[in-house]
Amino acid sequence: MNSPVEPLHRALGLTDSELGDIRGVLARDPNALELALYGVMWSEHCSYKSSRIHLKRLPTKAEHVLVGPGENAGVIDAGDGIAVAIRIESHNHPSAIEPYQGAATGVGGILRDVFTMGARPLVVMDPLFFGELDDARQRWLVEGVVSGISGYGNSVGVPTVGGELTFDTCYASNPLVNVLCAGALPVERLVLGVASGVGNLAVLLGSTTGRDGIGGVSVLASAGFAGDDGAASLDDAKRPSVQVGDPYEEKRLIEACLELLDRGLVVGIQDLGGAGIVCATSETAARGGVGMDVDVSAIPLREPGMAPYEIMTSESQERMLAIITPENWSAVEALCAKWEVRASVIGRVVAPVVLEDGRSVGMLRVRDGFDGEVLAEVPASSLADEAPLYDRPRRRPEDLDDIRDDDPSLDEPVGSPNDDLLDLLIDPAWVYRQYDSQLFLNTVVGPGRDAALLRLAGPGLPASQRGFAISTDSNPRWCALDPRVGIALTIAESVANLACVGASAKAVVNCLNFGNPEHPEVMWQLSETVDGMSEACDALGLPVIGGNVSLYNESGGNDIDPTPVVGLLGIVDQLVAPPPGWAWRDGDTVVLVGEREAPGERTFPLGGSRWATLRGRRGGRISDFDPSRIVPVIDFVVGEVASVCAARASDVSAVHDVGGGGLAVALSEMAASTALGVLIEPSITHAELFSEFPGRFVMATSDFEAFEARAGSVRLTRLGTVGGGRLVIGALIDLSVEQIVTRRSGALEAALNALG
Amino acid sequence: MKRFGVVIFPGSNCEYDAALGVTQLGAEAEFVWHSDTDLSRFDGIILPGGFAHGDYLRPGALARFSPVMKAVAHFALEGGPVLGICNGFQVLTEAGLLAGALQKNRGLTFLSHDTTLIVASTRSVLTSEATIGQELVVPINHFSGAYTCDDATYESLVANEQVILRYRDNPNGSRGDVAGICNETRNVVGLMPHPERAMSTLLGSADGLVLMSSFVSAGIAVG
Amino acid sequence: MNYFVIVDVTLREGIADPEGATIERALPALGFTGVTNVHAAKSFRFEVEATSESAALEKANSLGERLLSNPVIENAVARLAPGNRA
Amino acid sequence: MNYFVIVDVTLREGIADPEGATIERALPALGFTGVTNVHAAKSFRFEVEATSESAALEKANSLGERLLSNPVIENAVARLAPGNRA
Ligand SMILES: Nc1ncnc2c1ncn2[C@@H]1O[C@H](COP(=O)(O)OP(=O)(O)O)[C@@H](O)[C@H]1O
Ligand SMILES: [Mg+2]
Repeated sequence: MNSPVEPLHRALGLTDSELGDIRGVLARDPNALELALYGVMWSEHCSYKSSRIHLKRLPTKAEHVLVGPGENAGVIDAGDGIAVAIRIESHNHPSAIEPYQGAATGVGGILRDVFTMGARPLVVMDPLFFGELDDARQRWLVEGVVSGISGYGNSVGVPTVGGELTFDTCYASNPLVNVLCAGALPVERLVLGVASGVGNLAVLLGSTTGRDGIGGVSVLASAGFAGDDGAASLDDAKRPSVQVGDPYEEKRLIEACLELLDRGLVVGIQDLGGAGIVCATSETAARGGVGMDVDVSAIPLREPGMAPYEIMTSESQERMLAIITPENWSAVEALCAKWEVRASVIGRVVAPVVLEDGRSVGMLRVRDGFDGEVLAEVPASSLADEAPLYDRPRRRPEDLDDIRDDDPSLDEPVGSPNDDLLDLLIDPAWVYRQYDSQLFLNTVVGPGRDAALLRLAGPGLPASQRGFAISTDSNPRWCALDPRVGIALTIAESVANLACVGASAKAVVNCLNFGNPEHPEVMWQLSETVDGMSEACDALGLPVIGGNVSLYNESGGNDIDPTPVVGLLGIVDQLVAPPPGWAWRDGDTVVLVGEREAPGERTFPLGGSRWATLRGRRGGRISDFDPSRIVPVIDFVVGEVASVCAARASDVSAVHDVGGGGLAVALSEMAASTALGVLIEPSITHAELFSEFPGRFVMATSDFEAFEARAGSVRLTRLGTVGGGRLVIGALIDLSVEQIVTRRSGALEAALNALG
Repeated sequence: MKRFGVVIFPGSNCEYDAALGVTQLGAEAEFVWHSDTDLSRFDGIILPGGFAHGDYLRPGALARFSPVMKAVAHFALEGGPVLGICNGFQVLTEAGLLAGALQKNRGLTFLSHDTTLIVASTRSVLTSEATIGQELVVPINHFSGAYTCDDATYESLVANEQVILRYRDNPNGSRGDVAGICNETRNVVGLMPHPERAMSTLLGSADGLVLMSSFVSAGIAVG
Repeated sequence: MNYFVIVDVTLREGIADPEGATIERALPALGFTGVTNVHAAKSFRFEVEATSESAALEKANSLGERLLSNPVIENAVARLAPGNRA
Repeated sequence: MNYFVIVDVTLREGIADPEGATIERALPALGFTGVTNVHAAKSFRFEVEATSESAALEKANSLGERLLSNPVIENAVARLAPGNRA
């Protein structure tokens, strides 16, 4: 191309004013290598420069929180001497370009975040968002992403126990691939990514460093797709950023790192993710208040002729940085040799430099040989923590009121509710059948139900009868109409999902997938989301212990709908029997537990519902968020289900929360899981059939009187008695269970095999 | 107390599950690193599931060259019970200790779900306590589980009652619905499903107990 | 007329090849020395109906790029099968 | 001296080829007609140290048979890389 030569800092993604800031920090002009280091570290992806001022508003504290946001993963005390670490991250743009490898390396990255904390990764979950499947490219993306997660997750040996699957046109050019990982550790093994002890060694573990992923954080993750077909027409220049995952290397790296930690051979440990070596070395040094000398010539390379900036910023996968004392080096070397993991001393912890004004500053020095030429020298904390923070302009979308006024809640039912219901049924089994969900013999409830439930057990953990539960949730349809209330309702729904397996929610992690932060409407959505999340977490007593922000999810100037994804972690105190599940029994009474009507303007809001979206109606109102109505219901359900998990006698045979698709879908799913139908007795309107708002559960009991007595002031509505082969709801729905099963189980495969 | 060796290749990932399966039945389990060459202290050997050497090249192709495999072959020759589960089955076929080969599943995707197995022969260290025709719900978790062999091999497997387990609803395209086989002397067994994952109703099924218990009972020291 | 073609799908220069690297690392232990630079690749063999060799290759190349490979990480190149046989 | 060789690993006659069959089934939907008889295969490319071409091929063939293929279902054949380059 023959446009005028772009100044280097801009080519590296830095603005003119950021260049000025760098000059201020260094009190001189940066050289090219230093600029490259700032380019990646001050990228949106690494520095959170557009979101950080907002994220500060999230509540992060609770008694059981051992590690909150800011570390590689959040950690809670789960009891019995066991801590649980959890983190969620996005790998959106890489997956849009190479779905298999993008998703695979997303799994690899999130695992490293968790075992960095000393935890053995025990579960993965994968919230996924694609365009509608009537398009061949979307099907290619779905198949690639799912096989990438399957290929990496199964091979590395961590069960994938759940996720989300959303199809919406807003993701057609910008699919979202989020990955959550949780792991457990004996509380005393908890380690942080801190470098300390002048004279200690920084050891690079794992793969060789190649040119893959150079500039991934600044080029790929911190800019939108220019063309409106997303990655399909991405220019070749961005393509070398694709990384290839090697789960076999990662598996050996996990085992080697956990053994290093068990044997007390490391002082600190940090994964290499976005921005590679520069990120890991500057973050560990900054956290420890020390300096670090990095010898670029000591880093094992996969390709000849790599320049220092390439070596420092490469995002080659499956690498970790360990800080160790020199005395332990030979033990570390031997242990790594056993696991066939490469280990090389690439850096040294050095004392901070004392400046003229008396401040002491830990410097990151890049050298050619430990005693060789200094190629770059910058304060570690200026890279890791001192990127400029932006309070970008925010503006409520001007058309939002019009959109909200276009409310489908009052639509007359058109066509056949039977057909509508069948169209809403989709079983994601085609996805999760490709995931090993059972490894480690912990999975009591795997994918396909309300939340995953596992025994809190694993190699090296103290014995415990506890269980832990995880649910990932998102509702971009709600959040598009009202990001603040939408995320609050999403969190309430996630808490309800946990309740279905008897778990009380303990902590939240989030992945905020939004459009271009330079669009004021997007920043407004983000800010509202943070406030809504804070309100909900405060009301429900939940700390946010970690998260990730993915911006620039746009293509051709169109932003995705705001898509905050939450991952909730819950605990069951005694897990010795499986929770009831969805399989009601012949003759049981089916009960709606919780308020029938939504709080707020509309009794049965259809705005943002799957039913309305299916009909192309994307406007309207959503329910209010009223924790005072939700909390007592959830507490009751948790108590009922936990009692089953503790193997106490119970009349409860089934439980399911009313989620996506509303009451009609919840009843269909339960009918499908046993091949038993139900005749619903109360009269139910069309809106109530499909309306979505959290705080309602369908439960089945063999002794309604006893159940009612325990429910106390929680409102119950008797829906009917289980039996027969049909689901009948007033004059609106009359379907055979067979029809429901066939449609639901075949929907996804049918869409994926569609021709064209 | 009987003691079973659970072999770990780099990339194995069901070694804890296999060990739990054995200890749950009152026997001892000890991990054996793939470079070990002495198995004389064991009453039986398990090659667990996973992705030995990343399954690169072919599942089991690199693992069969590990030093421990010579010892496994010797152990088997002496009549010691050897069980290969999933990836372990693949390793045993690559090593020539069991006939045939495992190809990619018919649908070219990884499959993780319950299957119903039908016991086809009780003359093996894995099925001695079961009954012929017994149906067992046991999960599969594999990408390359389609059992393949030539006609002559298949006919002799059937004639010798070496097919020990078949799928009721063939999930992966295996020849003759084969889920598990044994060698001619019936002490080496391999199967794609995971019996060690079906030993507790809390986790869904306890139907694998009869298989694991047969194997543990078969344990004998091979001096 | 039918032509027998082979499409070789190889990893692009600079893309990590964990399979090749793993095989290479394993070789010395198996007694194979002096083998380096191992790369794993895929190939697809098929018959294609076309009016000329060059038309057959064009069709095969297009299939290679559109279906058999992901051009982001792989190269696909078609050639005629030796002796034009399967 | 170093020779660049390629070992082609193909499925034996009569062994099912689900990958080839799946691709063949998908073709018409993608607008590819007149493509039949699709077979998937693997190949391995490497450098081998040897004193002559034939010694290099012999070494590669032995590697192909002993390691790179499973003789129960696959054939392995070595050839010199075109132009003796990687
Ligand atoms: N991408 C996926 N990977 C694994 N499991 C999934 C995926 N998508 C959905 N599932 C599983 O399918 C079930 C239904 O998901 P979802 O519709 O999100 O449930 P809910 O409305 O109760 O939150 C859940 O158990 C979920 O974990
Ligand atoms: Mg969900």
